[in-house]
Amino acid sequence: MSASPRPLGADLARIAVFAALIVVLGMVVVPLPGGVPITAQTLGVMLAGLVLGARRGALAVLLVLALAAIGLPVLAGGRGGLGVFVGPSAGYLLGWVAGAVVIGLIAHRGRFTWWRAGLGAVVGGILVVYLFGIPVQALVTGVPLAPTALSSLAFLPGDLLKAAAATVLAVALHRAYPRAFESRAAVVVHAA
Amino acid sequence: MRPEAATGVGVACEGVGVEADGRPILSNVTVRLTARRTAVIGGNGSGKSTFARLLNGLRMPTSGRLRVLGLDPARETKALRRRVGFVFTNPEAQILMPTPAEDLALSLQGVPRAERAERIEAVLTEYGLAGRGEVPASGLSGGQRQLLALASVLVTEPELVVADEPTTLLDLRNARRVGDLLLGLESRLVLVTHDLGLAARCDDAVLFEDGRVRAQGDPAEVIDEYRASCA
Amino acid sequence: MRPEAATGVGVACEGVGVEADGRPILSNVTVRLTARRTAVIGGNGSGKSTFARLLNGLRMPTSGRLRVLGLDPARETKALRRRVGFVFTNPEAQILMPTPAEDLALSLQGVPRAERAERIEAVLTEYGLAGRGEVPASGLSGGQRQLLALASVLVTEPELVVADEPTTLLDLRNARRVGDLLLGLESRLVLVTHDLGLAARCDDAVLFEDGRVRAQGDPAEVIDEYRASCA
Amino acid sequence: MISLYRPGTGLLHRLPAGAKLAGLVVCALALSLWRPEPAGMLAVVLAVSAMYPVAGLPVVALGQTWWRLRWIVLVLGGALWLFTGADTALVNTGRVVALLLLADLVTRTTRMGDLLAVLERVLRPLRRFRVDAAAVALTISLTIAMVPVIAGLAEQVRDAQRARGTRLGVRAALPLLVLTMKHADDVGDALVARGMVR
Ligand SMILES: Nc1ncnc2c1ncn2[C@@H]1O[C@H](COP(=O)(O)OP(=O)(O)OP(=O)(O)O)[C@@H](O)[C@H]1O
Ligand SMILES: Nc1ncnc2c1ncn2[C@@H]1O[C@H](COP(=O)(O)OP(=O)(O)OP(=O)(O)O)[C@@H](O)[C@H]1O
Ligand SMILES: O=C(O)CCCC[C@@H]1SC[C@@H]2NC(=O)N[C@@H]21
Ligand SMILES: [Mg+2]
Ligand SMILES: [Mg+2]
Repeated sequence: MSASPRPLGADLARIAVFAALIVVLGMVVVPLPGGVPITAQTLGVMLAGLVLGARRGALAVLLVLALAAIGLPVLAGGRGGLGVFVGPSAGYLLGWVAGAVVIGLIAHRGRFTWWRAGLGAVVGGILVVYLFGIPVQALVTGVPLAPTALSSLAFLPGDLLKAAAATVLAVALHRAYPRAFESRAAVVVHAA
Repeated sequence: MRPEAATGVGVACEGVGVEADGRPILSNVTVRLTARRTAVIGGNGSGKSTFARLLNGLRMPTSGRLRVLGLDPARETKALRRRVGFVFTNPEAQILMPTPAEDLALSLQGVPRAERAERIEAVLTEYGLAGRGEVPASGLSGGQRQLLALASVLVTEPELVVADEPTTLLDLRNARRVGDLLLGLESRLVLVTHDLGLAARCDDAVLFEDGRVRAQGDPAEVIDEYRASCA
Repeated sequence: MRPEAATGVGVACEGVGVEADGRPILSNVTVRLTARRTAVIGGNGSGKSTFARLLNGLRMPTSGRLRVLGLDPARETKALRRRVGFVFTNPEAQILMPTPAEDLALSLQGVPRAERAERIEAVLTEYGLAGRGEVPASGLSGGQRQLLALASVLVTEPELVVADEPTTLLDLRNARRVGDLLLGLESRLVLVTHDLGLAARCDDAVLFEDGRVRAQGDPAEVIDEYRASCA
Repeated sequence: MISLYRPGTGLLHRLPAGAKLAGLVVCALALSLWRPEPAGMLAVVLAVSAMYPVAGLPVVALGQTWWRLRWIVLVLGGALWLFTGADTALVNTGRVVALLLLADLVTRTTRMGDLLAVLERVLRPLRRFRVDAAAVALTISLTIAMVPVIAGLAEQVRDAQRARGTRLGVRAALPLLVLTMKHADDVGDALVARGMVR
């Protein structure tokens, strides 16, 4: 979203539509009592990085956070509002943005292959997200870091499955609709 | 066991109603479809799609009694889905696999592996898609995509085919091809359509209006009634 | 300055070609559109949409010379887009804002704030959407959505309206309403359509086939030629 | 999508959005630096709760929020008790609850448009880094408009699968992804055609 030149339509639309997809994925949710739910939105975050790349993927995630901030129930289980940014899951939300960047950087480096996608999903979509999420959760709740990290292991099986799913899906999308991965210039042919 | 199917009643609706958000979408629908090919017509929002979706359990009646091929959709959903094929307007949503061959394979899961590849080749050829089995499905033209969607449904040999405006996005030639294909089926057909020319070629027609059946009978007469109601 | 516009040539194409992925989509298209309302017809994949998209610079020719309202789309894209309105098939993609009023406001950005609300009310009423300005656009019926999409384009008072199959998803009544609206416009109209009844009501018609212009002239004759080519 | 904002005319409703946000940030900082006795924290939680009726919000709203926080109170409180003892458990749980209640207060009393305006104002200085605040606002509205459309696409895909009697698991998301990306391209075209972007 740069000032001048103005953003290209295709770019902007993909960011917005992908953000909408992440919101829709929020309808799949397993609430956990600790205040940090298991949510299919992390699958959406991984896909955003894999399909849109670092910059646009991160912007799509930021957009979801902006919607939450202005009071829309866009997060898992219809939550939203400013509360999520001061609650136990705030760090994970930040981690989503950083994660999308890392995923994009890894997966879009060179030819798109399943192992790059998988590596990106695990490193960016799990490692980086936890790196932000766990310390902030410990900070907010006042529970020491070690037990917080330990309790977060509950997410790991699900997140590994989601990383696998994101990889399979991104590779399949690459076959089914290769245009989705193309840069904007190829999508809208513009005058100089 | 299935007296209705035996006596040739494909669909029997008695006082069927459907509600959504407390608002009635279908009210007191009572029809018996006995003809081989039935056209369903009516304006936007009149309830045609809702009616079509009742027929394979995508939607359940909130009141009344419904039997499709003698089965109760609410209790025998699985058996019903096996015997009823559904074709949607938008082929994009119903092509579930990246390539045509894989999409057909999904429908042919019951067929032994060795046979499957051959069957797929044969079907692709039959539907004018020879040699396109391995290309991305998104690279097919609109008409080809709808033909593939159709093929993936018909290859399972359903006893009843329900099609919800399958020719809307097609040109003259493709619309005719898909229309001919559907009307030429041996199985029963319920065809929701805005194409009155196609509706006229069915054996029976039902006209919906505001969630009610306004008329049923000879397609030519029902179509005239529809036209009159729009004027 | 704009001799062509002055002499009534809306669109002038000379040997225009468009390629994608090294494959020609349009080849050597040479047409002059001088009539007020031109229908563009042809089979799926024949290049109609590609041609339509040339007219407001959504797509650029890879060869040949193109002038729209006397402007060169490649160099005067911005001016062109202001003077050409584009209506797509699927209203869901072109309604960009959550509610009808906001969507109209987006088109009316140039109008002073005080006037805007009034204009929006007037337009909503004109298009049969009175009182629905603040409901989510997703809650409108298919016909209402297409009317809103149309309103959002026409409210900018374009000199040329390009519509790519705007009635495909509509029922008889809504299709007629949208068709009447478009054909009744004072501005120029290029109407891509599979609805040959609608095409027949235009002043001129162009038939595409395999990326080439196969015929241009009196709609009745061009339509006959299209029908013959499909048989 | 319905905003969590609840219309009203109370004191908090009339306060400018920027002031409320700034207040929230200050409170968050203060609460995280302050190490009070359990009694002090209890007083803070009660005071924040009391702001609900003061702001003109119905008592039901307060009840709802507390009810949503019940697990956090129980589980977090329990865990803290285990790891750090009763006093710290009370103070830390109280801090989290107070903050969540405060944030919820701001969300419930501030119109979406006002928060958007604040966001735009915050972004304006970023113009130098080529961030266009107006484009951000447009994109936010666009996303809100697209949520029901994408939800509709998801429903279409789910129906198609059910109709074909197949269970694809996560692979079900593939047609949804394809549809979504195609839809994005159509929206991009519309944005360009309607002159919103280059
Ligand atoms: N899930 C739902 N919730 C609420 N309303 C619904 C739902 N599904 C359909 N409707 C409403 O029910 C009515 C009938 O819809 P239906 O899709 O059956 O019409 P249709 O005859 O198929 O129209 P079209 O020709 O536009 O396809 C419409 O007013 C629609 O808005
Ligand atoms: N960006 C693109 N890349 C590659 N091929 C393309 C592209 N856009 C269109 N085509 C191809 O160009 C041809 C013409 O497409 P176009 O959409 O103009 O046809 P149409 O006449 O509008 O068809 P329909 O009636 O189905 O809308 C088709 O074969 C299409 O697959
Ligand atoms: O909705 C929120 O407030 C944010 C939820 C954060 C969930 C985190 S992200 C990593 C981990 N995996 C999950 O499925 N949930 C957590
Ligand atoms: Mg319908
Ligand atoms: Mg087209």
